[in-house]
Amino acid sequence: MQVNNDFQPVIVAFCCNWCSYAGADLSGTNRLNYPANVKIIRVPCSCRVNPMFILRAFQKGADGVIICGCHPGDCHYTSGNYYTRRRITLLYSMLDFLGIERNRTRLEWVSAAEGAKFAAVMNSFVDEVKKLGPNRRLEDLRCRKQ
Amino acid sequence: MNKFDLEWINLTSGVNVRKCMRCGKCSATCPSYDEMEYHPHQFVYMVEKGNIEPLLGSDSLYKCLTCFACVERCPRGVEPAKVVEAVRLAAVRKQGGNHLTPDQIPAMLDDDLPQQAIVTAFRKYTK
Amino acid sequence: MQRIGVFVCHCGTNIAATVDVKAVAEALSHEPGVVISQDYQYMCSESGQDLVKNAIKEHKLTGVVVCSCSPRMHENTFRKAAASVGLNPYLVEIANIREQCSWIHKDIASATDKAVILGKAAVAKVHLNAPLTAGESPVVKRALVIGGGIAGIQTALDIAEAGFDVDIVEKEPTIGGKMAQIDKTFPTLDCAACILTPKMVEAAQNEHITIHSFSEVSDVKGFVGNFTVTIKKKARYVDETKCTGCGLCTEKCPMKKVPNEFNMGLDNRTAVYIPFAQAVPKVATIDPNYCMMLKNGKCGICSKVCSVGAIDYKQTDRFIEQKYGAIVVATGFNPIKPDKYNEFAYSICPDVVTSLELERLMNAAGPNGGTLLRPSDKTHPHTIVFVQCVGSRCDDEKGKPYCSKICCMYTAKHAMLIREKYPDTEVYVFYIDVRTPGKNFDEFYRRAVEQYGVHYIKGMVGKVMPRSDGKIDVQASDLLSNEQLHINADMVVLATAIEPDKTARPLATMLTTQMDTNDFFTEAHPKLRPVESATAGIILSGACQGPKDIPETVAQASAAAAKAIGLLVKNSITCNPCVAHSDELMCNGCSSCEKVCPYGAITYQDKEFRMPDRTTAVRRVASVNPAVCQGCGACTVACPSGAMDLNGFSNSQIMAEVDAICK
Amino acid sequence: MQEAMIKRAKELLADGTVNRVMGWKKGEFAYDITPAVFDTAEELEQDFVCDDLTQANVSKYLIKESRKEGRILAFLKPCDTYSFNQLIKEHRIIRENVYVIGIPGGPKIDVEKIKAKGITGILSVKNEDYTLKIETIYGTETMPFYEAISGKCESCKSKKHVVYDELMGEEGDVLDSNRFDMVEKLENMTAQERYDFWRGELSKCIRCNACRNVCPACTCESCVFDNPASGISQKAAADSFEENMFHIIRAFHVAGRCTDCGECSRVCPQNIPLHLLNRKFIKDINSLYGEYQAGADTTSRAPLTDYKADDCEPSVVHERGAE
Repeated sequence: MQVNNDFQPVIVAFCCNWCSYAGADLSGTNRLNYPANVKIIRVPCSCRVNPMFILRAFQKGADGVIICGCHPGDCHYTSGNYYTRRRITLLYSMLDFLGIERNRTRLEWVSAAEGAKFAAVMNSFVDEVKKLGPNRRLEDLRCRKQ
Repeated sequence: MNKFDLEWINLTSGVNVRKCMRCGKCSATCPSYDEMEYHPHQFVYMVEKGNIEPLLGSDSLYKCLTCFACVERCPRGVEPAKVVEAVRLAAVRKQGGNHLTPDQIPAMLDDDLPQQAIVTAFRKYTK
Repeated sequence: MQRIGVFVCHCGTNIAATVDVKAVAEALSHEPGVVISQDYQYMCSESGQDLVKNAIKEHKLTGVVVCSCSPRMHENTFRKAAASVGLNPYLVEIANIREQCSWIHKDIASATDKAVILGKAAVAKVHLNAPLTAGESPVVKRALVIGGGIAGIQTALDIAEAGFDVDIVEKEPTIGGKMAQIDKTFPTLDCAACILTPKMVEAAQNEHITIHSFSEVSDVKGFVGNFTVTIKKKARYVDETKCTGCGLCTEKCPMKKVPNEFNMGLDNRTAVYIPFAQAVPKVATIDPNYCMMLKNGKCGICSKVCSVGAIDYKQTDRFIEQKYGAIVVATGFNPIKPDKYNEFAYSICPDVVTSLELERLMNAAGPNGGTLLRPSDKTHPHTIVFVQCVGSRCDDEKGKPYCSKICCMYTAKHAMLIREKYPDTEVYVFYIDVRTPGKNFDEFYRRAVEQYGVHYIKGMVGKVMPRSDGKIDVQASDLLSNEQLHINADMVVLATAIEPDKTARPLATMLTTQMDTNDFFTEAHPKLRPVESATAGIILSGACQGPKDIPETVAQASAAAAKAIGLLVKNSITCNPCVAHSDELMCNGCSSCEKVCPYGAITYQDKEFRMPDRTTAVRRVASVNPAVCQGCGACTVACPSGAMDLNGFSNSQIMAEVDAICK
Repeated sequence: MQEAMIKRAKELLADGTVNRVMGWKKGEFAYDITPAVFDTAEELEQDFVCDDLTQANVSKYLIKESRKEGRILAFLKPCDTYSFNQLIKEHRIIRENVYVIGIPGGPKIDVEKIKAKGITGILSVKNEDYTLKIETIYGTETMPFYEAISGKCESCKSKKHVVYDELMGEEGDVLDSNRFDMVEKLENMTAQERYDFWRGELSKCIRCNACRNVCPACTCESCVFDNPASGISQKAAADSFEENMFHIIRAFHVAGRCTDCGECSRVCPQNIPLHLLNRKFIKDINSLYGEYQAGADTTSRAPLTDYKADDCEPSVVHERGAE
């Protein structure tokens, strides 16, 4: 087996059940590739994503966290993603304020019909995080691998 | 037609000829249609099939007015005029074959010859 | 101690081709709590399910992880299987290793690694799953149908047939929709009005059906079984209960120069009008944009001539609120306006018309009384050119990327009818492909060519040039003979693409249903649930879901009715048990959660608590109504103390997944 | 002012309007002014203090006090009234059980700033015509008043009382403050500089929880950090991540609810400028979602429990200024 020294980031993607998770399924159905670094966690709505989960992911070794939800106005629960948008904007702004690389975090709207967009978003996000290298500014040294 | 030229045409035109759905609107809209041996939709089709040789030798290359009516009206965004232009360039650049090769150059060099002249000559001869 | 079973599905080669399923099963067998880890060809098959069931019984499993396709596909299958052998269905978790793993990755090593990690996350989550019991909520036995075209009418009739009350909301003054405007129908050539208007009358007379014409849905609240809908009844300035539809007002109205939208603006109507003779309800409507009385208070003739005193210039929009158990969307379609295509000269030449305009021109109730005449000079056209795919199958912003499906057939119909009625007229049809899948469809098209001598030409029209002598020069290509044609035409008919009605997008927002990028409603599953939306209780009927012809629309309308009836016959429906709950000991009663709850499911009460020092204290605490909560989780993040949590997606479960993925 | 307050408090105790008084008294050291509850006129006469060193915001204490028998008198500075109002909005304080007297605010003196001048063994501090006369065990020292103004008063946002039953002294106005200057300065740094700055500050955190315990917005019955089920509970910051996380989550939990009273930074034994985190949120909220002052009223929706359909996207974070 060939040894691959390329940095393989750990990417956690929170996807809302109704739009983005279905969009991710659709990109699978259409066989649209994106890197295996992305692991998806299903949540009922993007507004279920607590900032604690995002920090927890970084603590345990994630190099990037992305949240995907229905397009504003299309939330299955009417308004969930509007709250998400405010919460996550402020949280990301705060992480940026603390000097955490802003490209490690992202929020995207992906509808159930946008399988191609899902794959494109994941490809570009993985590229961004690869450019940044491993997360060092918001990691828990006790959780570092090796 | 070799594969290299085909790729070169696809690259320089920036056109994905596979998007064509064969509606023929490009030819329907072409003001030079009657002058042409090969019509815009044939350019697209033949490039897609790799059949470029007849195009390179055809007068049709120079009948295209580059009015872009076909580009404007193509429902699939194929941009046939750009394909014609790319084939035309492929033909033009082949002509003469009067390129200098690097190993021909040392013999021609002259100590008094300014560097700039050599470079200018390159430009002239490679046309 | 947890006893967890892991079941890895091959899905034939769908998973097994890129994921080493045996290695996944092996790796997961070492996870804490896992007592059995197996792989199988098709886990969702009868024998696959038996494998799971037997393992649950044999190993006394307390949790099940199935590594298979998306939970959106088979979560319910495996939950039911578990329940059938006595394991709480909410102790089953799915790891999605098909749609989100094997189908997107090509490299076996990395796909297998990922599948293992997804499996570990599911195992970590299932450790924390709690058995949940679904509650029940009552079903309001009334359905709402939005849109009163053939789709809406058929759905309403079928629901009413089953004995349930159903309301139709139609934004126009009459029901009937697009089909009412059509002259003949393909492939049988029977008259559209003759088959539609009896249905319209039937709907009006059915005791279970209430028609809200000239009305719109302005607000939707609630959830499946219990929607509360606000309907805006727009002011029509005529008392519907009094108007007899005698039409005297429309005869006497002095404002006669209003473009008649029913005839596609090809003739005029009066400011007070009844759209067409068979309108249902047959009630006049005053157009406030043209009525002189409403605009400047001068006139009032209609009021004077009305013998029943139905005219009411002071009428305003009214709002009514009604509860429904199911909502059927039947908002239909519209042809696009081809004015962006300058090459077809639609906006500068009156003799270039769209197909729907041609329907009106040929209709006996149309502007010319059924005689086909050119709109410009009212002469008989001798050469007519049809252009297919105008705005359909377009990659640019002017058109639509999809095939509009119905154009090939109605153009064949038009061509045939014209050749039948006016044999001296030459008809040319420029096509890219002729698409005729459907019963008797291709035969119909062949008849147009073979019996009626319609000239079908493979190629597209490039340019339409109106000339000063009134003729139209049509420049087109004939791809098969490889020549450019110039046809001297009298009329050009554009088969324009169809698009969803403009009201669909805001409606989708109100209904919290999904749409695709073309604004067609998205069905719950493209193959297996094509008439339901992903939102429970919202059902799709007709062309709002995608381009359809009349028989398909009617078929889907009846299917939608069946789905609605299936819902309405139930006295109660099982609620989603994955709802929020609040830990009263931690709740501050600060009302943050209440403010973000979209359903008003959270209320507060003052409760007495025993304090550690044996005193009692009264505190304000939140409680969630599980029948109303839909489980979005907005409250869980709004809650600063962490008192609010969500069943099935608890803080600890999601963190366990995060940990498993990042490990 | 102190005399007038004691006099008025005694009157209200005597006529039965209130049965207790929330005020301040001297702590372990004379300059340590600490919140206290007084039951009798005698106690007031003896211990009640309100001077230039009295900084503490007493509104948080009223959560418990307002749930006891009878009614309590509370003296609130302008900044304290915002906290008080916010707690009413969150149903934490029972308004009827508190009689609020608005008193003039600062500028108050921060004894730490005096100590920073090398003055120790402080016995008392007096303001004489904007010169501080400091009695110490080593003799008398003086320093200019303005050099000892407390951090939270230096960027005072308002001298207006947003809630009171009666007012002592004159009513002031909402001020144009410079409170976002430091936040802005940090924003203009590079990410690396900001990272270094915050590492330098937050690594000093000893997780004494003083910031949380004093904060009038942190009033949870049970804090997530004390709840073993929350998954993030810890008693000590064992790692740089935890130092960061505690303060990020705390700031997030009070975002839109923090009135910017500045108590967190005042009580921090390590002098970490924690208020900057809260102010960052306030500044973001103001610029992205419209001006909002928590505690200014009791009815408006807090920015994080509200939304507009055309709110900005989080990409504003990615598109702005220095990386």
